Amino acid sequence: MHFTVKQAKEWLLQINDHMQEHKQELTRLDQAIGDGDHGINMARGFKEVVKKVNEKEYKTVGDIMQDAAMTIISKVGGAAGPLYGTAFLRMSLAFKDKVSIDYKTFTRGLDDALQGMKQRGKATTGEKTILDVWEPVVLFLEEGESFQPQALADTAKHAMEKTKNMIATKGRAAYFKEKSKGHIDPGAMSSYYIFLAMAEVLEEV
Amino acid sequence: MHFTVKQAKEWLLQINDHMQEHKQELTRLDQAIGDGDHGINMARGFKEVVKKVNEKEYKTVGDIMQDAAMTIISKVGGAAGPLYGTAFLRMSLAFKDKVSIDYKTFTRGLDDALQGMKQRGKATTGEKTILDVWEPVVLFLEEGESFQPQALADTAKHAMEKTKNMIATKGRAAYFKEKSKGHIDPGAMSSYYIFLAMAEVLEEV
Amino acid sequence: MEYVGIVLISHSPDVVKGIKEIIRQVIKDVPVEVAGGTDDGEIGTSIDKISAAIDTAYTDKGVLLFYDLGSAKMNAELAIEISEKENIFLIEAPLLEGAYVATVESSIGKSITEIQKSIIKHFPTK
Amino acid sequence: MEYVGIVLISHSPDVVKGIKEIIRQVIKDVPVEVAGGTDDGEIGTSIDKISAAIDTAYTDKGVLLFYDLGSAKMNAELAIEISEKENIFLIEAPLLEGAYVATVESSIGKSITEIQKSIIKHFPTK
Ligand SMILES: Nc1ncnc2c1ncn2[C@@H]1O[C@H](COP(=O)(O)OP(=O)(O)O)[C@@H](O)[C@H]1O
Ligand SMILES: Nc1ncnc2c1ncn2[C@@H]1O[C@H](COP(=O)(O)OP(=O)(O)O)[C@@H](O)[C@H]1O
Ligand SMILES: [Mg+2]
Ligand SMILES: [Mg+2]
Ligand SMILES: [Mg+2]
Ligand SMILES: [Mg+2]
Repeated sequence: MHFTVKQAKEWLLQINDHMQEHKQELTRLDQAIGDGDHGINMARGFKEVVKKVNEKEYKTVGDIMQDAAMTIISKVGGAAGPLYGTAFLRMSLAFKDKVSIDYKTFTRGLDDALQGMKQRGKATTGEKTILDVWEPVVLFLEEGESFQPQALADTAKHAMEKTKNMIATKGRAAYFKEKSKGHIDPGAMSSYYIFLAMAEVLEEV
Repeated sequence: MHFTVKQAKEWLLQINDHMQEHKQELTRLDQAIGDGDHGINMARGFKEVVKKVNEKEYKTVGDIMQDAAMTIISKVGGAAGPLYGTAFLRMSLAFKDKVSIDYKTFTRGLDDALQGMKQRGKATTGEKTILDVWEPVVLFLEEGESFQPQALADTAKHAMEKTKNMIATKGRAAYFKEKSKGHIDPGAMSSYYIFLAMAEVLEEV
Repeated sequence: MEYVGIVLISHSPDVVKGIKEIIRQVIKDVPVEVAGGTDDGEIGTSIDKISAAIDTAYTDKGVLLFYDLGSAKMNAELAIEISEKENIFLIEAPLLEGAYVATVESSIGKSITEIQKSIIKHFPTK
Repeated sequence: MEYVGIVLISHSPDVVKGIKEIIRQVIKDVPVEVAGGTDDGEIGTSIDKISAAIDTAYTDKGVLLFYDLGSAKMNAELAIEISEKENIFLIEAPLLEGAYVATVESSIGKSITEIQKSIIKHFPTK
């Protein structure tokens, strides 16, 4: 099974559906330990991503990922904009000129995305961020040999839930120190939806 | 010769005349090494001082000085407001309940004013400020035994001119470092007019 | 619950209005009052505005003042001296960054001394 | 004469508008551009605004960027990477206080390296 432009586009559309549907939830999580705009940021940004990728025909996965990246960077805003933008930009480079991506290349692309976000945010795992979902997912992919959509979604869900008991040391939530404990990180939650969307697309293949 | 409510009031009126007349000049000096509002600040503040002291009859020098101080504090603004406000507040305390002030008490009041401004601005002489006029004037008074209006004005003028070659280390001008050299300090200039006004009032007695 | 109040002092009314909005996105309950510009809304500082902001932001837990540049400091110190209340302190920290940290810490119930310590740790110099 | 350009980045459009006014009272010649708030003028940051501000403030002597809080920094870094120009640096210093010092130093003809050094001396931490 391979990941093509068709899957890439469906992935983006599916992410957008989740962001629109869970906008309130993401906002509520960000209100608890941040500035309450994460749902708005993600919903606004991915709506624009969908608008953008629906306008054009893409030949390579790299191209569609690049348009997604640039739109995320300019339309999501906040911390999530540069972070997810960097992730998609790294994937677009890993998938450059590719029409169809195998499991290994896909996994490498996601690892590049993870490393890119680590650099961008000068953060590591355990700091109650996006990375606490991305790293377990990449590790899971690296351990496997073919797509396992359900296990992928479960891994992401479990990782997202584990951020609840972490103390934030990066981003807006870090200002709350110990008080950031007891709330799921909004970025971890949106990352979960990104991987849930991925699982749903891979499931259909 | 004694300094009474009449002299105090005339002093304030005379200061105001100088500030109105030299508003542009003070503003120009402050434009060179600051934010260009010193003339506006002083002219606005002393206009209000005159309005205030013209409204009331005063029994003691302390009372008229206190009204002047409070008006300067609330209407001059900038750095000059709290500094000159503190000066007049200290004088009002030194002259409290007094209807007529002799040379020694007067000198002590001016020294109190100087010390108050030093504390307020956490500055000392040689930093290209108001203090570089007040300290020489207070020293001059301390060396004498009776009012010498012309020599007082000369002392203030000479001191004011000496700020031209100083490098500012306090206030807005300090940001310009060495480039603050070559311009007379606006606060030193307004202080000169304050002492010129004093000399003019003492001359008439 | 009572919180340590915050006063923002700037030469510009827009600056403190904007900082308050940034803070209000995150913290709703802590008293945050502004004193920006002269009485006429020009660039400068007004001790009357500072005094009024202190009075409105005041709680039994005290008030912390943040300022931007030089003369705002002298006006703030004078306003504190004139005020008849206790527990009012001027903070030597960046206006925006310092006030943001202090308001978040106030919102989680810290005392004025705890916030002051934390600010010094975050911002060793202004 | 050419000066090092200054870009002010804040989550709030009012904040950078106000800081620019405070600076303009003192310094008229140095390019100072603002990038405040989201594209819709809400509280947040916009990389497009930052990129546009860099382009307008740009001179051969370079541009220094000042930001307020966390995510503004990431957006600024990304904007620098995307830009095709050289000599653009993000400064770790308080937004208002740092930008004020930098603009005054730019106005007296200092180079971008001299200003950076001076800022580090003034503000060892953000
Ligand atoms: N330095 C960082 N590294 C990784 N992730 C981060 C970092 N800073 C913030 N985040 C993530 O971004 C999320 C918040 O995004 P968002 O609300 O869009 O931005 P902002 O905090 O600027 O309002 C957080 O929940 C966290 O997961
Ligand atoms: N810390 C200080 N101590 C003594 N005098 C000072 C100090 N700071 C500034 N000044 C004086 O104040 C004058 C500027 O006053 P003004 O223009 O009214 O205030 P601002 O600098 O706030 O605009 C300077 O010329 C200087 O003489
Ligand atoms: Mg947020
Ligand atoms: Mg935000
Ligand atoms: Mg001035
Ligand atoms: Mg001023």
